[in-house]
Amino acid sequence: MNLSNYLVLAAVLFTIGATTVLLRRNAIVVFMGIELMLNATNLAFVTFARIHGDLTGQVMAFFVMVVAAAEVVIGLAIIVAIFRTRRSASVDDVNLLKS
Amino acid sequence: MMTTALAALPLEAEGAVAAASASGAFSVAWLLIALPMLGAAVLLLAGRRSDAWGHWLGVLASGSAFVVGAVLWFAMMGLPADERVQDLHLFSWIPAGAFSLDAGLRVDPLSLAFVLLVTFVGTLIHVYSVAYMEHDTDRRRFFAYLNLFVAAMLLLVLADSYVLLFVGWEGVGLASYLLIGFWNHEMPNAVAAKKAFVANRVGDIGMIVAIGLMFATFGATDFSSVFGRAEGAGEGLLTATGLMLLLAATGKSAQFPLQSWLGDAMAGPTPVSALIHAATMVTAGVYLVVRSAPVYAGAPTALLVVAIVGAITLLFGAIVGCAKDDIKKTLAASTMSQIGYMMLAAGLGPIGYAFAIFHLLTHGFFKAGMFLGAGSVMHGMGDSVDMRRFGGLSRYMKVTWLTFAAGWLAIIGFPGLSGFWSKDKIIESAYAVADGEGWQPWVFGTVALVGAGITAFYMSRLFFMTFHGDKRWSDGHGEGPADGPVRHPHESPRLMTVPMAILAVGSVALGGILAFGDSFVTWLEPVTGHAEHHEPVLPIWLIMVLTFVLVIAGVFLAWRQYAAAPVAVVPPRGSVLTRAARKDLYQDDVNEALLMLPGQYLTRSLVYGDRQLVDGAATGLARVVAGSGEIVRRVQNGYVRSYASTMVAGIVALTAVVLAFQI
Amino acid sequence: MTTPLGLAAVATGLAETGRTSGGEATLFWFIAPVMVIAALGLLFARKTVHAAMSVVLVMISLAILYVAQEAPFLGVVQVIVYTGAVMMLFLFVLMLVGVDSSDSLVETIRGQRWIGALLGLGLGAVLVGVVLTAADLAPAGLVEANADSNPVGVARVIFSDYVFALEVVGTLLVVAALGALVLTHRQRLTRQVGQKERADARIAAGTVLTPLPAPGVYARSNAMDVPALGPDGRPLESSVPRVLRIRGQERSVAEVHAEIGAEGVGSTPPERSITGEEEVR
Amino acid sequence: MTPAFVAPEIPWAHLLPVAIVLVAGVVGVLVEAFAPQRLRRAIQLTIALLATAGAVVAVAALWAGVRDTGGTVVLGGSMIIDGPALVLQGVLALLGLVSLLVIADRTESGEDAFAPSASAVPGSDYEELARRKGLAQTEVFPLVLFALGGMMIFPAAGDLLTLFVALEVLSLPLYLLSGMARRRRLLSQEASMKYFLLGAFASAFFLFGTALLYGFAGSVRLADIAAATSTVVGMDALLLAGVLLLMVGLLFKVGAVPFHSWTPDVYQGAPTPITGFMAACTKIAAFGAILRIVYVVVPPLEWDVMPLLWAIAVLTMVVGTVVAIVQTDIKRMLAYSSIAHAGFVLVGVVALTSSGISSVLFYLLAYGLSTIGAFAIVSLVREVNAGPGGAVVAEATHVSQWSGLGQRHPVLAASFALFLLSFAGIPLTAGFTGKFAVFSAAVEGGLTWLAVVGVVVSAAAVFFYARIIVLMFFTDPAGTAGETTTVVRSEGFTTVAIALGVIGTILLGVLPSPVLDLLADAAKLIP
Repeated sequence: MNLSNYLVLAAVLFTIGATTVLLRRNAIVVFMGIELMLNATNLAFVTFARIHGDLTGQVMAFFVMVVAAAEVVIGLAIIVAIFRTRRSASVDDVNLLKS
Repeated sequence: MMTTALAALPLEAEGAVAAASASGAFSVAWLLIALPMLGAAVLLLAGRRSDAWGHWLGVLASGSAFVVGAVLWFAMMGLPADERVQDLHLFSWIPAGAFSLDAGLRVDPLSLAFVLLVTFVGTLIHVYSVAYMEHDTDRRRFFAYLNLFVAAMLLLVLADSYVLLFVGWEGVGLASYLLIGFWNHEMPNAVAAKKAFVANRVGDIGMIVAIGLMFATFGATDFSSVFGRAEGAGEGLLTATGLMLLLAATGKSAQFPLQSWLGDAMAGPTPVSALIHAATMVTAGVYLVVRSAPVYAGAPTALLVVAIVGAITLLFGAIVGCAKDDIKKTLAASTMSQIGYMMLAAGLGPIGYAFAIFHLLTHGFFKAGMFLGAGSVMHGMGDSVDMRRFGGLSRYMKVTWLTFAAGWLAIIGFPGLSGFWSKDKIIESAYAVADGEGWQPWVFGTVALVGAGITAFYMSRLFFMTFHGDKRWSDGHGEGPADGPVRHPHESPRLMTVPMAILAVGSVALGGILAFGDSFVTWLEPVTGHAEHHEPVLPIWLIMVLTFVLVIAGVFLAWRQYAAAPVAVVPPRGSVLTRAARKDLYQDDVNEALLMLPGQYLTRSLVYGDRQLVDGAATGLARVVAGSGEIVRRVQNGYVRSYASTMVAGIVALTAVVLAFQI
Repeated sequence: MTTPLGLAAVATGLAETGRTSGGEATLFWFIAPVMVIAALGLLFARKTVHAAMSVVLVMISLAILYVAQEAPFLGVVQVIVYTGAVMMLFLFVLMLVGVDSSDSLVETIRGQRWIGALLGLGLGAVLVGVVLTAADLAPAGLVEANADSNPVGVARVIFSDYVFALEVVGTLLVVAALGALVLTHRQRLTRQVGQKERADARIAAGTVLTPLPAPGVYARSNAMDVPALGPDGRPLESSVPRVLRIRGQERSVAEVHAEIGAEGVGSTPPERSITGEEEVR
Repeated sequence: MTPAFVAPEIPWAHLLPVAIVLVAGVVGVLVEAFAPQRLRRAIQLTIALLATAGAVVAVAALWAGVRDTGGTVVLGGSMIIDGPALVLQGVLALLGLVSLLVIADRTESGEDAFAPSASAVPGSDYEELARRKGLAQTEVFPLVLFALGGMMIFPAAGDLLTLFVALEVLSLPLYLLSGMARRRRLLSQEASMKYFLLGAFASAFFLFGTALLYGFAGSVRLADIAAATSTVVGMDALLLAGVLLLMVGLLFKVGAVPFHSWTPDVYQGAPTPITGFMAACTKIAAFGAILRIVYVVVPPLEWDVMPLLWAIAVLTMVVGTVVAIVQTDIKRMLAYSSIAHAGFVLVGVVALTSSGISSVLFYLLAYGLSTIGAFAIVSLVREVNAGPGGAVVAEATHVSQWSGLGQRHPVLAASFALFLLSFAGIPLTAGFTGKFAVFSAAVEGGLTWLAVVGVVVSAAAVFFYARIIVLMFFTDPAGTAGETTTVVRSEGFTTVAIALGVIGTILLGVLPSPVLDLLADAAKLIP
């Protein structure tokens, strides 16, 4: 099996994550889409690490996980704060700022 | 037909002089700008403490600048003609990579002529203002602005690069708004200042684009480099640059189609009108065109447009001037018209440049004199500006009457006086343009000729309505019509009449002196180049006779109607033309339709989605505007998902393009 | 230490470093479709919880793939950090927001669904096209790099080449903690009210301290909607449940009497006859 | 067995500017935990100002060495302390200091720009109580310091991992700070959420780009990637797509079209002092990273990538300017103007000459000073409730509310006019010098047409800046019964910041040559 299969899987997962951001309205789901994108990227990193015989890719993935954890904390805190104000987690409802 | 201007190119080469590094007296040229600037700074910073002596400091600053200018003039007289262009390097302003921008001054016959005009007339107006503004609590601030204006104007004419010129250009604009709006607690003044601001911004865009074009074409904006490289540049680029410079000039000099602000700007104090809106700032456009002669040398089409704009404005201003009853607005219209003359002369190319500047100088004197005279009349007549309520003032204000008469005779081109020498030369040159071939000499010449006649009419009208005929005011002792406002006309104090007298002397004599032996034209040759004399299409004597006849006719008509016959105190309804002229030939309405309305629609429709526009869009432009507003709204709709979509669309497009080129 | 080592052994069993074994291919072709379908759940699941659960599935599968790809350390971290912490956090917030919340299917932005789908397809095509160019790369494998076991290898890289990034990540975690605190922590601004204060306040307010009386119970009428009678024989309005009173479903003693009629006289008749006209307390 | 692990040497001297700021942030967190409430603000402010000032000093101390040697690569390539990096760190620390002054300032009623308690539900009793008790969210200071620290790492990062971590360190605090406005909290929270979701989205793309580049070169060090561009063959797609996705993440941060749509919403909703800080400093940091990538990694790809950057530069200038013309909210207008400025800076970036680097550095400094000043002024102009003695409430951001400001507060309005003129690029202001520098760099780099487009666009932009000036000076106030717009009095920090902005804008316009000379020395990136 060619290792590029992993890469294609990563690209597909990344795309699905990105499409989630474009299509879903629940902020939590959108955020999960972004997490999926990060996970897909990690898969690409790990695969490239194996291809190059170099552990940097795995280190990158590790850092991404740590950063993602921090990001999740902040992101969910923001979403909860908005939910407490508006009782809604839909991204469409935050629509006061526009031209 | 276009060949004349091109044929003048070699003349440029042999006539214009390359710049030399300034030395000796010329190395202090920076004082010209520094002195009034210092005056302004001291007056603004010292605040109320300087109320007692501030105005005299202002006079001193302006006067000492004149002294410096005079010294430079003597120094330059002592130089041979081919060393009279002196560049003074001040400091390295923006040393950015291969292109550097230096701040420097260029002292040459052209700039020096302006320096003398600005500082001399400026100083007289300062003196006049000491008395005129005596009762204003903010007189000190007024003088600070006047000094600021003088400094900026001197920077404008002395700059050795277009960028520095632009600094002065903006500076005079700033000072002008400050002065027009000086009494800005009165609403019309603020509105006038706003109008001037907007018209000038439109002009500024022309200036910025012109500078950008020069920078892109020549890689520099200083006069030496631009003019040196202009010969090798393509005609298209030079034409574009020339037209953009013209746009700038029309804004600053109140030329068609950006003329509307000048009349309203008369709301400012009268000395301001004299200094800025007659003698100096409004002529900056003419200076710009003449200064850019080498650019126009390669752009005959742009030059032709300059002449056309000048011709239109000439007639426009003259016609408007015939119908105004406000003494200052009449003078403003006349200014517009006279600058039209200068613009026309500048548009004639090398044969006209010198005469444009010549007329500019004489005009600076007689128009400033008349504005100060108008101020004196207002001073005596309780600040009224309605000429229909003047009349018979010659008995009460002898000095004003005499000095005004000098200005009047000068502007209508009475033989022997200043205006005669300069205006007749322009008419002659207009008949001689384009080697006397084609339609140009006939059209431009005739416009200039007819303009002279109309000028004679409306200036005489003003003169007679103000100083002669019946009194249309009441002195409170039974003289004059009972229904008229009560006035106590009196002569103005010395501080006001002396400057007027000096300007009157200049109005009478300056033209003759400068015209003597073509001395002024020769003086300017290092800048404008030597122009071969061209034969006008009509014999010169015929032109002179025709001009004289038209002028006499104009004066006679005005005399019959406004001095010999009673003048109605309520303006008669008048003909269509009169009514149109009273309304400035509907220029405000046109401007509103052309400039303001689309702007308002743009704002309204884009922001609030103006229903009217979307539903009943009449013009294609409006539809385009509405459409782009719709796009803006749709993209910036506040939805995170839409924003993300824009991003992804960008990403996909970018990557796809790159990959497509890769395969 | 044993677990990563054990996993490393699994990894080497699956992958002959660089080249893939048949076992790995089988694993991949089994797990990849599952992952894609689960990921699509994120796009199509109505209920947020279902979406979250499908993401958990994707993440656990990823952990397995990491182990298969000679990255056992990451596999473990993936399970601990992502599935264990991140997704649990998501689920907590879901509970907070309302677990059964589901998206309405009506699209609010005109055309967004088509635009989104189109852009998604475009993005997918571009990205897949790009990564496919890497198909020619000869995999080097990680045997050498993992010689001291994978965690040790990763640790060497982290603590030598990327130590600065690690330090900076430390501040990132501080930011995260601080941020969560800022957005959620509420300082107590009023004095805490204890049991004693509550009791005092109740007495001071002068309301009934004991339990309220039960509604009326009669031989012929045993109902919640009839008020009890007080010791003085008057009906006690407060004995009827508040809900019934608000709904207007209570009955008065007089109505009961009327219903009972003459036979309604019990074996122990009241000392005073109750007419139902008594003033209600 | 591989040899025993040798701990790397950490060259603290070279990391000092960054370290000071980040450590001060951590100390700030400890202060939050242990200092009594009434002392917190004073302590936090002192720490923050000392830290930023200290960072400026540290940069100055490092400067001589870097100028002579051309810079050093430290930590095995994680950080590159070269001329541009050091200059940008210095500029960031300086502008951070100025921003902190605006952020710290309180009105005479003791209210700063931030919610008394960010966790309170808007409009709740608790919020009202917190307001009356005079609570202050002093966590703002450490958060700003963390963001600033991330920004200072950004232009110096030598590998994509450090760059990514720095990106997050600078972003996360800003997401939080955007949502903490005292007034109009719904808008503020909305801004926070939009910024967060789109920012995380963009950083995911950034990360995927990193993955592709890693796949291409087998390393995330910029130097290795640059080296691989000439040796590795047959995988150009990975490289190109990687660079593009990387750039997307960075262009998002600078607000370049089509990655700009968050800018107006977030700038409008965020607390104004934070908007100023974001608009100035984030842009500077991101452009630092863009410079490094464009000048170090991209050159071999010039003909593949540069045309796209040209297109983005043109689009950004045009869209920013055109849309700014129709804005009615002053913060939105400034936001679109900042988008247009990103376009102008890009013109300098794509010049690919050393004067391109120095011109970009200069432009960023000039733009940053004016921007912080402009937003500082916006934060002072407030609405007043109707009725006698009406309370001062939120900022008066609708442009019509600014009419007549020049007549009542001439100095403030003149300062704002100066900043606008600087944005418009009128001579004798810093903005003019900056525009001159980037356009001349573009001409030098053979992109005359781009410079011409830039000039034409900036000429059109003059119009909407002039509109505000006209409004302030020549239009009567809109309100009829009493003033509805006022300028609030404050403790004076904002005034200092505005004054610094004014002085800087004029100095950089009149006498820019010392700074330009210094930047010309600095304009050398270590590959």
